[in-house]
Amino acid sequence: MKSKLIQILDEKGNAVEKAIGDLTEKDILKMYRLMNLTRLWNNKALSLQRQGRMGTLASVRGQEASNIGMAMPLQESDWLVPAFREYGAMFTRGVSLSDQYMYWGGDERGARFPDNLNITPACITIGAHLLHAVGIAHAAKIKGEKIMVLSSSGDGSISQGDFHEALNWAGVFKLPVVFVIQNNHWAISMPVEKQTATETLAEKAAAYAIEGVRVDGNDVFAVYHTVKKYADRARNEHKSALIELVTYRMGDHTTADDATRYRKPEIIREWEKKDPIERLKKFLTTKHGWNEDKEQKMMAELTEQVENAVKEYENVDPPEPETMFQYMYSEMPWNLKAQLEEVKEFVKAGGK
Amino acid sequence: MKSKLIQILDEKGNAVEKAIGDLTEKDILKMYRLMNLTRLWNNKALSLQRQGRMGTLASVRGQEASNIGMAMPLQESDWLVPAFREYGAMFTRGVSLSDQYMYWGGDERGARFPDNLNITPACITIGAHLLHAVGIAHAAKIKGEKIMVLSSSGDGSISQGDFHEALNWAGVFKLPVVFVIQNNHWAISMPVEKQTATETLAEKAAAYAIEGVRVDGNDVFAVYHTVKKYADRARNEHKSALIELVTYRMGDHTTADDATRYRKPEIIREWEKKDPIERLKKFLTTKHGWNEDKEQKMMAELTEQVENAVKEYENVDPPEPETMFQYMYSEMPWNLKAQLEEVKEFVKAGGK
Amino acid sequence: MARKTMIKAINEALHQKMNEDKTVVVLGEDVAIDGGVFRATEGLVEKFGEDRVIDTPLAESSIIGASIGMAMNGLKPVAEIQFMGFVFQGFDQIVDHVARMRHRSQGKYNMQMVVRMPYGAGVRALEHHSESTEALFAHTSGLKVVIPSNPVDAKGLLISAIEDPDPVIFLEPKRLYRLTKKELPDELYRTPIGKAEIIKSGKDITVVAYGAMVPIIEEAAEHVGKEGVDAEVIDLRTISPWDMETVSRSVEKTGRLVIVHEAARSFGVGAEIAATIGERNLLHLLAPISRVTGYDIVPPLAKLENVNYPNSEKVVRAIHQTMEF
Amino acid sequence: MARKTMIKAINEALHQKMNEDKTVVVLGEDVAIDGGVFRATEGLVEKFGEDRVIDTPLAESSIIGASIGMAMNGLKPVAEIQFMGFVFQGFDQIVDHVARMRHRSQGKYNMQMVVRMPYGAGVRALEHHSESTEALFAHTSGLKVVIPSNPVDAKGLLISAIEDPDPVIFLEPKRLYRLTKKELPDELYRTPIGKAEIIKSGKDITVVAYGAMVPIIEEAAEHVGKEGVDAEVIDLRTISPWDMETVSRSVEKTGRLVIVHEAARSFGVGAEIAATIGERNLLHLLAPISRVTGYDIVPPLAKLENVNYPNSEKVVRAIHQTMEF
Ligand SMILES: Cc1ncc(C[n+]2csc(CCOP(=O)(O)OP(=O)(O)O)c2C)c(N)n1
Ligand SMILES: Cc1ncc(C[n+]2csc(CCOP(=O)(O)OP(=O)(O)O)c2C)c(N)n1
Ligand SMILES: [Mg+2]
Ligand SMILES: [Mg+2]
Repeated sequence: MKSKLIQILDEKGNAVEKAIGDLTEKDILKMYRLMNLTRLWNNKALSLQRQGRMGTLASVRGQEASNIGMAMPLQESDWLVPAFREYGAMFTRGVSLSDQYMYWGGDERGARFPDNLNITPACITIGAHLLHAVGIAHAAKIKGEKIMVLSSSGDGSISQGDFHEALNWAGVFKLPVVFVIQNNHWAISMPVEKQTATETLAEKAAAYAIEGVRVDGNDVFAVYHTVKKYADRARNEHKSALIELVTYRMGDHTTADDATRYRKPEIIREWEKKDPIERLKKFLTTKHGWNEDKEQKMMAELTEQVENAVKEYENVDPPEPETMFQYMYSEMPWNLKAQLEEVKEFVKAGGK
Repeated sequence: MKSKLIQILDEKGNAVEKAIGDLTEKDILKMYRLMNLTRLWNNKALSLQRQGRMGTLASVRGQEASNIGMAMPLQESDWLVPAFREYGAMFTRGVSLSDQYMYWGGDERGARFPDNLNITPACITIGAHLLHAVGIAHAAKIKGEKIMVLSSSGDGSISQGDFHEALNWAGVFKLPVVFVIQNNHWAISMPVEKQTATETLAEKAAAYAIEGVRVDGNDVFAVYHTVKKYADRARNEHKSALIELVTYRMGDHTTADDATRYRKPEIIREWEKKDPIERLKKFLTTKHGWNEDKEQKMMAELTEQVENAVKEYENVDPPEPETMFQYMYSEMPWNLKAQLEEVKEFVKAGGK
Repeated sequence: MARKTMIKAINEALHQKMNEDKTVVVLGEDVAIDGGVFRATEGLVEKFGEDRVIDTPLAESSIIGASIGMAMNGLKPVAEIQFMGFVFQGFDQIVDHVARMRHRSQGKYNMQMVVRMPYGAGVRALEHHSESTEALFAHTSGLKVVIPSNPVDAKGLLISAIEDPDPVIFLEPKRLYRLTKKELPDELYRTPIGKAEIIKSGKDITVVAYGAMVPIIEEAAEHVGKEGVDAEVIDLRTISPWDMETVSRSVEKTGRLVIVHEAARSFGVGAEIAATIGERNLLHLLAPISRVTGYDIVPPLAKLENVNYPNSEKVVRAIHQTMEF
Repeated sequence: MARKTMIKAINEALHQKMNEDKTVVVLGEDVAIDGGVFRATEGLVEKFGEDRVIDTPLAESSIIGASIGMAMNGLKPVAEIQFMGFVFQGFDQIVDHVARMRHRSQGKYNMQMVVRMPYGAGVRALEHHSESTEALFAHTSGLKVVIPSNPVDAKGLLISAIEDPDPVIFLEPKRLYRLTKKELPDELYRTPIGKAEIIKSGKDITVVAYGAMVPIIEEAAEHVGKEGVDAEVIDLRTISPWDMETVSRSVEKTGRLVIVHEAARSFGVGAEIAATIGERNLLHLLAPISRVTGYDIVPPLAKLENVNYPNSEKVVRAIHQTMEF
C-alpha cells in the first residue's frame, strides 16, 4: 500500500501553477529567505563546531523546505512541538538565531523561548514529545481553544511505542494535532527500510483511523499546502493527521557522526539534484525575476544576521551556577539550597 | 476498513462442514472436554474465592473457545506466551490444574511449569510479553529452529507502546510469531471502542506489513483453523500475523471488580446465545451422537479432576520463606543471605 | 465533619479541587465510569463531565505524556496510574520530561501536575500490585514525592499537591484506603508538602516512617512505651524533599533512630535518611541507625506477603536492639 | 599484550566472547554497520554476521524485551542502549521483567543477558547524554550492576557479565572510553563481579568510588598523600551487589570514609554505602561519612558541566574536612 507522493515544485524548479494557490510573491520570498537563513546558520554552526566554539550539532541541511514549509502555515496561537532537527521551523516562528547558538553551544539559557511563542523546547528522547503534542491539543479541546498543534519528528520515531500511543490517543479523542514526520531516510546509521516493514510511513495512519499523506519534503510548496490543509482541518474539525515529508539528511547525523561509515557518498550527489533551495531559486528566477544581484544582496543581509547572532552568542557572560539549580523547582528545597551554598563556598575558596 | 469475521461454527451449532477440515472426532471431543474443564476449573476457582480460599481471579468464562482453539494447533516445540487470562490455553498444553490454583491462590510455586513445556509465566503488565514472544521467535530464527511463537493478549494491549514495537519488530525481522488478541470487548471498564478509533483490531496489522484477520472467537473451529494456518505459515515461511479473536468477557474483570457499574447486564444475555461451549455441544449432538449420558459421564470425570486439583492445592505445605529469596539470583548475594538469616532468626525467636 | 476513610478523603479532595478550579482535570484507566478501581475518583465524571474526567486508553506513557502537554497548555492534570507496578511503562515520561520540563524550558513551562498511584502490599493481590518503589522517584531531581498515612493528611496533602506549581508524585498506601476512619474536616484545606509530623514526641528513640508503615510504628511505640521506652514517632509525609530538620532535631534529642519502610532495603529511602543523619548527627548517635524494611526481593504473592512485610513486632525488635546497643 | 583504551577493551571482550560462544548475540541501535556510536561493537558484524549482530529499530523497550525472549530461548544477548539517558523507554522491561523472570518462573528461565550502556558526563554533549542513574538499577532487586573504571577491568568484567547466569546492567563511563590506555592481556579472562579492588591501601581515610570517579579519587589520594594523609582508595567495580566486606574492613582500619559519585546525591548509591557502614561500623567512625557527588539537578549542558562534576579538588576538600573533624 504505497501512498502517492504529493509534489507541486519539481526538481527542475517547475511548479504546478494552480497548486501554488494563495501563496503570494511575498510569501514565497519569505520562504526563500528563511530557507537560506537556516542553511547559513547551519553552515556557520558547523564551522564553529569544527573550531571548538560550538557543541555537537545536528545539521538540518537538506531539510530546509520541510522545516520552513511546516512552520509557515501555523497561526500564532498554534503550537510547534519539535524534536531537535527543527531550528529552521523555530526561526520561522520567531526563535532567535543567537538563542539557538547558545543552546547548541551548551548553554541552557538558549532554550528559554519568548513567552508569546508556542514552541516547546527541543526533545532529544525520540518520540516522547508526540505525547506532549497530544496533551497540548487535548487541553485545547477541553478549553475550547480553536488552535492546532504540530509535532515534528524523524523517521526513527515511528519505531517507538510513544509514536503509536500518541497517534492512538489523538484518534480516540479526535484531537487537533498534526504529526509531521521528517523522513530524511536515516536514523543515524539505520536506513528507514530497516526501521519498519511498510513501504511508506504515511500508511501507518490507517492503524489509528486518521488520514496519512506523503509529501515531497524538498518541495516547500507541497509541504506548505499539505500542512496548511491538515492544520486548518485540525483547527476547524478536530481531525488529526499524519504527514510524511520525504526528504534527505544531507550531512552526518551530528558532528559526532561519520556517515561515510554506513552510506555511499554517491547518494548525496543524487539528492543534491533535489535540493530544496536550488529548486525554489530556479522557480523564483523563472517566475519572479529573481537574479544574482538580488541573491547577493539577500545573502549579504542574511550573513550579517548570522554573524551578529554569533557575536551575541560569543559575547554573552557564561551562565552562573545558580542557573543549574533555580529552575528545578518553583522554589528551591533545602537540599538544593544547601548544595548551591556548597558550590558558592567552593568557588569562593578558589575551587575550580 | 472492516476485516470480515471468519466463522465456521455458528451460534446454532451449524458448521460449514468443509471448513472443519482435518479435525477428527477425537480432536473435536478433546476440544470439548478442554473447554468444559476450563469452565469447571474457573467456576470452582470463583467459588473458592468467595469463600476466601483463593486470591483475586480473572475469570475466563466465555473465552474457552479462544483459549483452547489457539493452543491446540501448536506443536510441542512451539511456544505459548500468554497474558493472564489464558489458563484454558495452558491446560491444553499441559499445565496442571493444581499449579494454576496455587498461582491464583498466591503461591508462586504454581508458576513453575514443567521443563518440557514452552510456556512463559503469566504476564500481568499489559503488552510487555509481546516483546518476549518476539525475542523467542528471533532466537529461533537465529538458531534455525523450525518453530513458532504464539502470544496472546487482550484488546487493552493494543493501546500500549509495546504492542506496536513488538509487531514492528516482527515485521522488520520476519519472525515466526503470531499475535493473538482476545478481544473480549472490555479492558476492565473500558469498552474496546474507547481503546482505539479503528473499527477492528485486525486492521492494525497493515501498519506493520503483516497479515491481520478477524475471527469469531467463540467458534473453536474458526479459532483453531485460523491459528493453525498462520502458525504453520509462521513456522514454515517466517511470516508474522495478527489474529483478532472476537469474544466476550462474560464475568467481571476479576473478582475485585463489579461490572454492573459500567455495563448493562442485558448484554450478557445476548452473548450467552453465542456461548462457545453450547454451540459445540449442539454440533456434537447433531453430528457426532453426543447425548446427555455422555455429557454427564464426562462432566463427572472433569469435576473429579477439578476436585482433586483443589485437594492438591489445599494440602500442599505453605511455601518456606526461602522461596522468596532463592530465585532472585542463581546464587544469593550477601545481602539476600543476610536478610534470609534475619527472617529465620525472627521466626526462631517466635516472631510472626 | 464526619469519620471517613482515606479513599473517601482522596475522593473528597478531588471533588473539592475540581469544583473550585476549572483547570483541574482527572485522567487515567477506569477513572470515569468505573470511578477508579479503588473508587478514588467516584462520582467525578457525573459531576464534572467526560471532558474533565477522562477514561484513557490502556497506556501509561500516554497518561503521563498527555498530562505534560495539558500542563503546558494551562490545565492542572491529576493523572492516576492504576497501580504503582505499572508506572514503569510511563517512567521515561516522568523522569525525562515531567521532572525536567521546567528546567528544560528555563522556567517557561511549569509542570503543575499530580501523578497519583496506590502503592504497597497488604492486599494479597497479583504480581505488580504490591510495589513500593518510591526511592526511584525520590532520587529523580525535579519531582516531589508525597505519601500520606491517614485520611486527614491524604486530603490536605492532595489539595496541596494539586496547587503546587511543581510536579508531585502522590503515593497512596492502598492498604490503608479503608482500614480506618478519621474525623475529616469538610472544608478545602491544605497540609504542607515537605513537612513531617511528630505524631508522638518522646525522648529515648526516634522512629521514622511514612505511608502504610506509620500505623505500624505507632503500634510499636505503644508497645515499647509499656516497657518504659519513650519513642518519638515521626511521619515523614513527604519523602522528597524530606523534612531533614525535624528528624535531625529529634535525633539530637534521642540519640537513636529506627527507619521503617516496606520497600526493599538496599538503596532505599531509609539509606538516604540514615546517611544524612549520620553525616549531621554522628556525635549524637548512641547506637547505629537501624532500618526495618522489606527485603531485597520481588514483593511476594499472598502466601508469603506477611513474611516480607515489616510489622510492629519487627519494629519493636529493632527498637530493643537499638536501645540495648 | 598492548596498551589499549577502554572502548577497545570492551570491543575485544565482545569479539572474544562471540567467538568462543555461538549463543552470544549483540543488538542495539547502530551496533552493526556503524559499529556503535562509540565503536564498542566495531568489526563484529563483519565477523559474526547480521544474525548475531543486530541493528535494531529505534526502540529501547523492544531492545530489552526482545533480549528477554532471546535469553528464554537459549541465547545470551548483549544489548546496547545508546546512552543511559534513553534507557527509560525500556525501563519497564528491565525492572518488571529482566529483573524478575527468574523469580517469576521459579528458576525455570534464567535471564542470562547483559545490558550495556555508556553513562555519565564529561563529554560536553546534549541533554540525556550525561546521565548517571545507576541507583535506580541498584535498588531493583534481581539485577546486578557493574561499572568498570579502567580498560583491564572493563574487559574482564564484561566477560564475566556475559557468562553470569543473572542479568547484568553494565555501565560504561563514556568519559574514560578513550582517556587512557592500559596494558591489556590478550587472552579471554574474567574479573569477578561483586568484588571491589583496593587500588591503594592506606591507613588514614577510606575513599570509595566507581567508574569515571576512580581516576579522580586516585588523583585526590595522591594529592593528600603529599600532605601526609595516607588514603585507602577503593574501586567498587560492582555496585549491586556491592562489596560491603571490603569497604567495612577498610573503615575498621581508617575510621574515615569519603564516597564519591557523579550521580545526584540524594537517594544515590552513596547513601546506601554510608547507611550500611554507619550501621556496621559506627564505633569505628572518627568522623561523619562524607559524600562528594553531583548535585540534585538535571546534568547540565556543556557550559556548566564542570561545576556539577566532582573533581579531585572537591574530593581533596572532603578529605581535609573529614580528617579535621
Ligand atoms: C529514545 C532515544 N533513543 C536513542 C536516541 C539516540 N539517537 C539520537 S538521534 C537518533 C536517530 C534519530 O533518527 P530520526 O528519528 O530519523 O531523526 P533524525 O536524526 O533523522 O532527524 C538516535 C538513535 C535518542 N535520542 N532517543
Ligand atoms: C501496564 C498495565 N497497566 C494497567 C494494568 C491494570 N490492568 C489489569 S488488567 C487491565 C485491563 C486489561 O484489558 P485487556 O487487555 O483487554 O485484557 P482482559 O482483562 O480483557 O483479558 C488493566 C488496565 C496492567 N495490568 N498493566
Ligand atoms: Mg531520520
Ligand atoms: Mg479485554
